[in-house]
Amino acid sequence: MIKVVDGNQAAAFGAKLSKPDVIAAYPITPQTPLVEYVATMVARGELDAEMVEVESEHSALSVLHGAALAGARTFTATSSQGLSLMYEPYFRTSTLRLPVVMCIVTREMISPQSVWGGQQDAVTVRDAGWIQLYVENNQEVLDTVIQAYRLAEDKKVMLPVNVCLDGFYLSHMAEKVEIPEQDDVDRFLPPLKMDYIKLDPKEPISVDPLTPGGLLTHYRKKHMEGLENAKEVFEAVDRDFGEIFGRYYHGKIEPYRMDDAEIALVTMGSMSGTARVMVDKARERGVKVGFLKLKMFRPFPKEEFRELLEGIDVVGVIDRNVSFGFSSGTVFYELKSALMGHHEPLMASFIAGLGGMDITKGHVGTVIRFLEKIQQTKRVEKEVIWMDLEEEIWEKPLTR
Amino acid sequence: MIEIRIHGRGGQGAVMASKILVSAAVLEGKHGSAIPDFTFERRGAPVKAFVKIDDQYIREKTQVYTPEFLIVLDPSIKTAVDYYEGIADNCTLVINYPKLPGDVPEKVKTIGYVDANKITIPLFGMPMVNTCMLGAFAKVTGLISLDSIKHGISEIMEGMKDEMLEKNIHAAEVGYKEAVIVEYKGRD
Amino acid sequence: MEEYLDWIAPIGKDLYVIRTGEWRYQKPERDHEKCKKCGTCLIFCPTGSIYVEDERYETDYEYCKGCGICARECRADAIIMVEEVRE
Amino acid sequence: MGETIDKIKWLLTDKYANKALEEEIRDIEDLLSPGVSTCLGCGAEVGLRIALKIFGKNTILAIPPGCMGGVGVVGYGLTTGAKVPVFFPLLDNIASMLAGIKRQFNRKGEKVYVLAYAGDGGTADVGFQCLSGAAERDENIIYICYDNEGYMNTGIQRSGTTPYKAWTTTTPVGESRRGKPQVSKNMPLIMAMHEVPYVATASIAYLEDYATKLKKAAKVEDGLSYIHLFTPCPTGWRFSTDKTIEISRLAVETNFFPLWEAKYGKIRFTKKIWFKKPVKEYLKVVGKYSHLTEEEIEEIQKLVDERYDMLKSLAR
Repeated sequence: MIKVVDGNQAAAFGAKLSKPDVIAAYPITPQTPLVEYVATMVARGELDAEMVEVESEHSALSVLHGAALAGARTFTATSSQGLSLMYEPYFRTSTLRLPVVMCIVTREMISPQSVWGGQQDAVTVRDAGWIQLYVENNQEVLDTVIQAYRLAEDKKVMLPVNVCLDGFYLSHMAEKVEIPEQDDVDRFLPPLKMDYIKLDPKEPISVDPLTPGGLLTHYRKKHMEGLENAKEVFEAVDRDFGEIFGRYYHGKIEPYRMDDAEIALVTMGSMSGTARVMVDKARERGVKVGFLKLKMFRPFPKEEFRELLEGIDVVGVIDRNVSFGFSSGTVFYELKSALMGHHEPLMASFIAGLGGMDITKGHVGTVIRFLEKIQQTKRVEKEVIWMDLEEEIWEKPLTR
Repeated sequence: MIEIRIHGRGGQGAVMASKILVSAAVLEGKHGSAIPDFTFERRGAPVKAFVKIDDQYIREKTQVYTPEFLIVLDPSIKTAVDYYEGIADNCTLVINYPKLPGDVPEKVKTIGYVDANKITIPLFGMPMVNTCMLGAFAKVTGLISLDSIKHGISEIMEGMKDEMLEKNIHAAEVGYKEAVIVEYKGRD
Repeated sequence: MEEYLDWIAPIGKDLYVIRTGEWRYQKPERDHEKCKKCGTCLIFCPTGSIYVEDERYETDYEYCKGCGICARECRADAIIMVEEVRE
Repeated sequence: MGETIDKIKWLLTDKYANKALEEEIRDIEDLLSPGVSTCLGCGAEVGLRIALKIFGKNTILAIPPGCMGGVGVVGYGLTTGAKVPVFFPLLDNIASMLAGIKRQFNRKGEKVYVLAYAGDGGTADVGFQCLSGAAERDENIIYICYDNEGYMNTGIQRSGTTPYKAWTTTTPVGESRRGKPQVSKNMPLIMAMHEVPYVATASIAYLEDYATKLKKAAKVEDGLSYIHLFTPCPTGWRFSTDKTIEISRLAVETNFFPLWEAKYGKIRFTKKIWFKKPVKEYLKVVGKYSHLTEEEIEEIQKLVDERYDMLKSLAR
């Protein structure tokens, strides 16, 4: 079925098709319509799930903890301040190995006061043990939610997954989306089986006893192994998905026109589409540029990056977020440390699109020209460039 | 690629109109994307929505800065926003106005106007002009057929009461019928 | 359970038991003649250490911590607390 | 003379009430580990053992951070402290986690008691928001708050239910401060005002009354039931370990902690105090009030009377 839906609605369809048992969510801009869509589906009887209209995000995730321990497949979504209120149960979701799927409709963190897009919320919690997937368009939102359940519930993984979609640029953007058939989704996604941790009077165990350090270290190691397994499992999940639904997303990182590239751009989220357009344009000028769309930010696909960037002269990373303290974009510094001791291209970090600012074709075009200059001079004069603040390199975003 | 910008006030359905346009385009085998301007959608406050339509999948997720088509649901917002900002050469203006508006920039080459308030107030009890203006848009631009607009209304307004749906489709039909097209040659 | 799912999440199965009788510095002693078998000591014992055997109320010294509630609450004055002597 | 009458009354009535409860529960398996590391004379332990006996094996138990968590009810390492499924919610998400469990069991069509045994900190302070939310949403969970009037597990800090003038390590007694300057949060009444199916206060000195209330809570199917259980703490309140029950009884007999229940917000007293004692008799045996002057005791008496009168005006 073809429908015109916004990103929030696409996520709701993805959740519905995955047949969750319990949904708990608290509305927050720009995720609010997602909760409304799901609530409407439940109210109309199209989605048979327990819907818990909680009083806070903290409770939203907490309700899912209880439900998952009782064996439920669960769904929630949040954004920004909601995610930070969730931080306490957020960390615990992964450390209890509960395969919750949660959309983060990414948004800036306060302050200054802002309700607009930016990936600051989601990237800030990157070390809390979840898997994080960032998507480019609404079809990918829907498909990735379904994939997220397969990934989360894989016995080699058993970890919660965030599907991160850019606030407004995806959440409120409507476009054509193919809604998969329920039969196909059922074929792709088997029912959830939780038997390694559960609350059931028929088999009384305790969940989360006080744990001494040695044993805790063991759990941490297992957790990290689960995350590492997720890299391989996700490739298989994506490929399976492609076979059934005809849409394959190239797993953790999608390379675009990288075959003979000397310059590479790295992007995450909705800006990737704009990057495709501008890479094509630059290719018309004869620039050997390609780009890598980072989908799986956590676990960070270090090995794949090393392979894909082998022999590349210059890498530019556009981040819709900042890493306070490392003083660059977050993906930039993660990538930089991943490449350490391997082939190390010249690298520059571009910070753009904060607080709902558009990342325009003009922006991406400017980044590519900047990277060309680095390639010519073989020098990185400035490692971190704030796109809208540095007049000398900023072409007006009106440039088409 | 065709870029359209819709201006209106919160409550007039600018955002919904943008989605309906995309739905109509998709029915015709095209691709489209609709993004609202990200201000607070308060009733009465000026709002914008951006639409892109193309034969190819639209990859860039950006706003519209140089629209070739401008839909103005409420001309009275012009004291609050400059809805002509950044318009392309050969711009087509579709405006809710009882007569040919004066003071239109020269970049505008075609004007379509319709008194959508007069049509919609009896229907809805308030100037909910979005669907009426889309009917006018279909006639003025010829980009999308009225039938596709009607399909778009049914898809995007799904879940609404049948009666409301019918009224909106009717509004689009009347808007289509009553829109006046003027090839604009600049100021007299 | 499959290999992957072995001990991945913190759960407890065997019963956690501390021999709390070791904590005792005083010990309840019961005069069975005086005992009216009202059951007051049994329901109020925090550690659940009082049990009935052959219609006599007894204390499980394995777990009794010697708090003295039984002696205090006994209306028949059948229980007294004595110093715990350990060989 | 009053004391003698009182003793006669005790022998005549309460003794037999104890007997009935004792006969009912003594052969029921204790679902808690026999040896958990509670302090000597712990009031909360009494309440938990009885509650588990009443609810039985078909129960899922939540033990949040606090004394009962700290003593090993959720176990240590690879062990468990209970013979029912037990888990450790966060201090501030107890009611939400319970709600999630109950919803899923409902969905599966399986009946199970989902029970929290939480301290006053997790209930009246940091966990209050989600408890209030769960109450408003009519989540079918059973919530017992064991109120030892402070954060006892972490070493006697003040909580929202710490009474006026009580000493704690964060409301010390000195020249300019004399214990907690504020009155306690009236938690059971706040819960009653949520108009949930069942709210009750209970005391470990009146276990027969407590047991009856537990059974009523178990019967509720259309919403939340909440029991506020008064559990003195010998360690934190500064009294000898054998006086836990006696002090609980005094709190009831002085109207410091009256026993009542509320169905959908309609309040009814469950224990008539025939011979009301002055609150001084309660305060003088609890070490955390040992600094009080006669004037301060008078002031507390007035506050206790006012709170009781207010409750009476609400009761049927």
